[in-house]
Amino acid sequence: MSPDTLLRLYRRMVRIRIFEEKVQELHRLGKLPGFVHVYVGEEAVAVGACSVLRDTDHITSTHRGHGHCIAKGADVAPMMAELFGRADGYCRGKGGSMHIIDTSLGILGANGIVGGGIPMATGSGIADEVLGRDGVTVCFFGDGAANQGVLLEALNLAAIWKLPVVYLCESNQYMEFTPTTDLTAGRIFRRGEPFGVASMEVDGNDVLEVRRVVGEAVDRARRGEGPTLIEAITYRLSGHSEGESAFVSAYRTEEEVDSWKARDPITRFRDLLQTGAGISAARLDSIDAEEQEAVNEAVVFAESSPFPSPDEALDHVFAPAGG
Amino acid sequence: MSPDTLLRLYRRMVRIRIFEEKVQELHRLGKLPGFVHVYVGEEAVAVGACSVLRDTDHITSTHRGHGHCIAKGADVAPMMAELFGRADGYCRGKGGSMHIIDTSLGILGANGIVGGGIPMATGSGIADEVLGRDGVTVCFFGDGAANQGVLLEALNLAAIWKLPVVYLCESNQYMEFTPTTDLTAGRIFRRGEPFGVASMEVDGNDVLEVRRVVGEAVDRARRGEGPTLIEAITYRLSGHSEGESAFVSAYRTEEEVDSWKARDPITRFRDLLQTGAGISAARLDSIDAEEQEAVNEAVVFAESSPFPSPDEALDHVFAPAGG
Amino acid sequence: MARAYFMAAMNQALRAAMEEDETVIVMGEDVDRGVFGVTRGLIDTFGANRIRKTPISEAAFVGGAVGAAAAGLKPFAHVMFSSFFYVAMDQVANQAARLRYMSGGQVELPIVYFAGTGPSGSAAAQHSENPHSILMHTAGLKVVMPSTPYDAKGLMMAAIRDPNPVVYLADLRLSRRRESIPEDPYEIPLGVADVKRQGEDVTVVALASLVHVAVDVAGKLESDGVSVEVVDPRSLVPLDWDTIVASVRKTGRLVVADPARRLCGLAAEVIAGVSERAWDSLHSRPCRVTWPDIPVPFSPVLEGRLDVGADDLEQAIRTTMGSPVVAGSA
Amino acid sequence: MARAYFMAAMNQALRAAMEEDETVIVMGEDVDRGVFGVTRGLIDTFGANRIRKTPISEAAFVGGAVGAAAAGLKPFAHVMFSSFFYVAMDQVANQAARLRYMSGGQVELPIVYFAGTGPSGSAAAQHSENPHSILMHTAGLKVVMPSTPYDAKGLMMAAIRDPNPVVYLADLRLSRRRESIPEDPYEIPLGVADVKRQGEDVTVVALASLVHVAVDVAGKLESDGVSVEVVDPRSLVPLDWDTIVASVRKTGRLVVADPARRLCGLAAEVIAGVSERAWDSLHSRPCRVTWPDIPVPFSPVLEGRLDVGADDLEQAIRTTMGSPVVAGSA
Ligand SMILES: Cc1ncc(C[n+]2csc(CCOP(=O)(O)OP(=O)(O)O)c2C)c(N)n1
Ligand SMILES: Cc1ncc(C[n+]2csc(CCOP(=O)(O)OP(=O)(O)O)c2C)c(N)n1
Ligand SMILES: [Mg+2]
Ligand SMILES: [Mg+2]
Repeated sequence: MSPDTLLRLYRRMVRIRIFEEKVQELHRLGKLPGFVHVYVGEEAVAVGACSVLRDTDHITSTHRGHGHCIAKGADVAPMMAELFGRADGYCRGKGGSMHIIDTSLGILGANGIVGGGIPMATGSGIADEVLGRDGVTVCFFGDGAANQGVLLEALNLAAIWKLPVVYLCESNQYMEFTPTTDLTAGRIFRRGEPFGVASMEVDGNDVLEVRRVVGEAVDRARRGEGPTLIEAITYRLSGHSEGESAFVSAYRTEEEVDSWKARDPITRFRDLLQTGAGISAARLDSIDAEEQEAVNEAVVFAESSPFPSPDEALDHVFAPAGG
Repeated sequence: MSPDTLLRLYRRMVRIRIFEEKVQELHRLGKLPGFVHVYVGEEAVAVGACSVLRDTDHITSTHRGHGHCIAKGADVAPMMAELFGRADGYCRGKGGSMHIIDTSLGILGANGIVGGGIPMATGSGIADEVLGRDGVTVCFFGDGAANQGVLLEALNLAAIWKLPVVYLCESNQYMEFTPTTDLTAGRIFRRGEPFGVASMEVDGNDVLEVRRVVGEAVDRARRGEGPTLIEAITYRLSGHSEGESAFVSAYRTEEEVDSWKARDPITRFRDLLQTGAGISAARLDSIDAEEQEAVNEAVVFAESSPFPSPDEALDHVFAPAGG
Repeated sequence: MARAYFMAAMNQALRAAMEEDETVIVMGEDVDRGVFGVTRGLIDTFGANRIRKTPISEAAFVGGAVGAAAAGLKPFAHVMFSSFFYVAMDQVANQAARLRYMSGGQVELPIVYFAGTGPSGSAAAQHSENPHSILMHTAGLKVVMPSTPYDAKGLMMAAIRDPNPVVYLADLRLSRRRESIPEDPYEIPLGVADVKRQGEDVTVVALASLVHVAVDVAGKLESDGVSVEVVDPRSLVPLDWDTIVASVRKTGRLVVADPARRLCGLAAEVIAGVSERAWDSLHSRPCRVTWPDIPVPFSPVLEGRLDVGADDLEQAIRTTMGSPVVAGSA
Repeated sequence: MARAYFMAAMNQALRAAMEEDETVIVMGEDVDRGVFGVTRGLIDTFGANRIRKTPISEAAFVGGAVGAAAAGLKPFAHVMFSSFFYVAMDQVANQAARLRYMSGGQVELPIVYFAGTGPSGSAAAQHSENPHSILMHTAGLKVVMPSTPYDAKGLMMAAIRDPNPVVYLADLRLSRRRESIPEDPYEIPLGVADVKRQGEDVTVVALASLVHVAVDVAGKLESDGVSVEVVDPRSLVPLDWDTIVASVRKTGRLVVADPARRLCGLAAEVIAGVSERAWDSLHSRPCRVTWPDIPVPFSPVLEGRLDVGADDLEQAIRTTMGSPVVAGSA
């Protein structure tokens, strides 16, 4: 893999991390309205997966969607403005953290309904299939979402129609405040097997592994060989949502969190770049700094963006006919 | 197995067949309002399964529910009256063919929504589990219903809570006018495997095999060892719904139907009773005649039952509080 | 012009739309045959790539339509009976009806959700819903419910061409209606009501199969010297208040006939909306004739009790006409 | 008497109900902790057999409640946000709301479907629904939506004891409300409205958090010589028409304040229902103040535009009072 590619992966992961840490800070300062779920610790999944996609490929995302959007190429400035509810946000302030959408980049939307994006991704695959395009859709969903029935329906439909969709489960070990394994029978990736859907797990904290495994799935999909179900094993290093400690007591041990911190996907990859690819710390530091700068600028952009005018609430319910 | 048991199985299967053939005749005569789906050819599934259940055990049924109800002990007279929409029907004319219910026999209802009974059966299992009863619930559903997402949710819930529920898929090869395999990926019974749910298939035209396999599942459930998914392979010898030929052209070959007629579960069992258990044709004929008589009487009962008074439509929306 | 049944009229429009636009596809259960006839025969012309038989997985194909539309198709999703909307309600109400708005207008979702609707003769509680009021309340969905083959064809064309999710409800009580309609495709814009009968004394806003009941009752009352105007809204979102209000301004009296439950239904909306817009012209108490607030029962006798009949409507019109009770007279 | 927050009041009732009746169980996501606090702490007393944390499988546990109720339990199903009703709508509308009726009265379904509801501050389109009008239209569901901790506790007790499916909606805008309430369990019957403020000139029927807005506006208008009566229906099915109509008969004027979309909403129902029952006492045009017919937007500014505010309500009251336009005066 070329150093450029490696650095692109690194940069995207760092961008997500810095964006999310800024979001956490802003949330603590009371600057962000609504619910905010950050992606800290899971960066390798989105970045590895989206690194094999084209701009014309599609993704569907979740309530924890910032990482997916950034990985697919979204600009942090209108993202941040959206989180602030401003007019220059991706959705002009109508969507917020849980609903960031950029159709021009194939981002069909974060989604506040757990499992809500699964049929949508399947439909995007139908469009590619019907129109004879070689596009691929990656459907991100959580390990908690794997207990929503739409998964069965999607796997079956994608299997019989050989849809070019990669169902990518982010097994971050939790659904809200409950360990996923407490309420989830068996291994999630095996749920594809009865449908004859290629099914596998991958270390979700290893960006290159994710890239490789998703890459193979995407290639299969592009060749018309149908869907894949991939379970990426990772960990949500932060809470379920920002500010949760105000109303839930601790639900996991420090040791558990620490053990996963030791496997931080960014630290790991940074080490690899230095030791394995001979990239200097200074080079990586400068990327970090650039991304920090970009996120800082995004905040300035967001805070200087006006709120939408109240009556804009009435727009965009319907597209004008004949438009 | 005692001859009594064998004859009880035979009698129930015959009762269903005769009931259904009468229903078909009445439908042709224009005497039955609404949709009617008959169970001809699938009798061994319901009878084999319900033969291992107690009155206090529960079943949930489908739009094709007459067979399940009769197998669980429902009386053909109020069933027939219900099909006629009369006041002496099981549901006082409110439910009809698709909604026959007899809670005193644990029949939680036929169901017009494909897959609608799956969560309900799971809930009935929850009640047994919470209350510490050793009851079991058998959830009948079609091969078409196996593509409804509620199946995944139920399998997962039943697995993690070890619910005493047997999910019994009737693979009668069709969903309406479409062969199930055209739109169903893989084998249905395998869909239980990822959840660690005991999963198996059974010859659904062999009442003793169904009884054995469901019996084992029911015993496991009663012992607190959790759910089972069973796929019973059978065939819908009649159309999807009565009168369908008025609006759909033929969708299966005569050869196909004939090949399954050759495996008619009642003929097969009758042969077995004669050759294997030494029961005389005369004995079996007299059962046939008794059941024919009972069904004829059911029709007389139904036709002489009054229609409910129109204002009864307003009753039974809510149970009186403090009742 | 050629005579066409209600469902065949929609079939004609769907066929024409598929001919004019390659991105129109059909998804649903048994759509090759088509339980109601709306999709019948299309597979022979357009093939299995565009006429897609789905498994019984409503959430997947109703929600799939959203993703497909966002990615370039114009899906016609055949939901079969309108009761089945509930099975896929998340995908209708939380996704299809929301995505454009939540995106700040980035995306168009040209989807038609088609279903047969209403009691069709002892189909009972799970196959007889009329959920139009619920769908109207959802926001983000257009809702169409025609009363004639002519309107059905023109509205179907408009629904398919519309860049938004349109729920198209075909009243199953109209299946046997037949009339001469133009063979060429034509469009009736969404949001334009039709005065199905002119009158002077009382406005009856009637929906779908009740339009014909209203026209019949109007004919009968004519001989008693009561002149009834029948307004058929045809589309419910957008609702053509102008036409409704103009009629009430002319007649001064309002009866709403809605084949659906009462609480929070279309009939309540029309009464409230007319009160807001034309209070000063209401010469007597507006009335609604609807189902009682019960599930749809099976037995023909019970279903008949639920149905809005000609008698109910006549009674309501006579009440409205007969005793000109003026608001505030007590 | 002790001071209790809104959600804590419900928690008290749920605890008492679980103590008095062993068949009451709780199901839902994270109900050991309880996102809103209604189920918090119960697991310590009642254990994991009765406080059942479910996977994220709404259809399974909402529908599971139907089977569980039919088989002898009284499930309290914690649906979390009311937007999630759509995910399990088949199980609510086609099953829970129908089974007793379809069975001809054989079965009782003592279920409480609980959800936090309405905008709670930029939760956006998929976490801010107020679906009460949709649930009212469904038939077969009782619907409760209280405005105070006192009512919340008493109605919760009644909801759990009721032998029917009751949808219990807790307006999230009320989370921080606190008042002294009796510590012992008590019951407020479903279907009994409460006059939250007596007045002579105009009746405001207001729901949930808007009750307090209405009481505040009433206080303000008092000094202008306008005497406002505030009626809180508390339960929507059954709806206490007697109290509402008696109030309008007294005041002759009606404003309905509903925190929900307009088309086919509760406000339309109250206007239509009062028109039917008390037309002769309406001295001016009834008004409704509601959300516009849009999804709930994210940005505080936009959510504020959607909300019914004190100004909107005051304006509506003044309109109703100010220009006594008589029906039929045009
Ligand atoms: C249909 C639905 N049910 C419940 C919720 C509440 N909820 C939001 S996030 C969440 C947990 C999701 O877990 P998972 O899918 O593993 O995603 P993660 O948060 O771990 O990324 C829940 C229950 C929801 N938003 N939608
Ligand atoms: C949710 C839902 N979707 C569609 C239908 C229409 N429908 C009724 S029966 C049926 C086929 C069911 O097939 P299967 O589950 O195999 O049962 P079978 O009829 O073969 O016994 C369909 C599609 C329905 N009743 N409910
Ligand atoms: Mg998770
Ligand atoms: Mg079948």
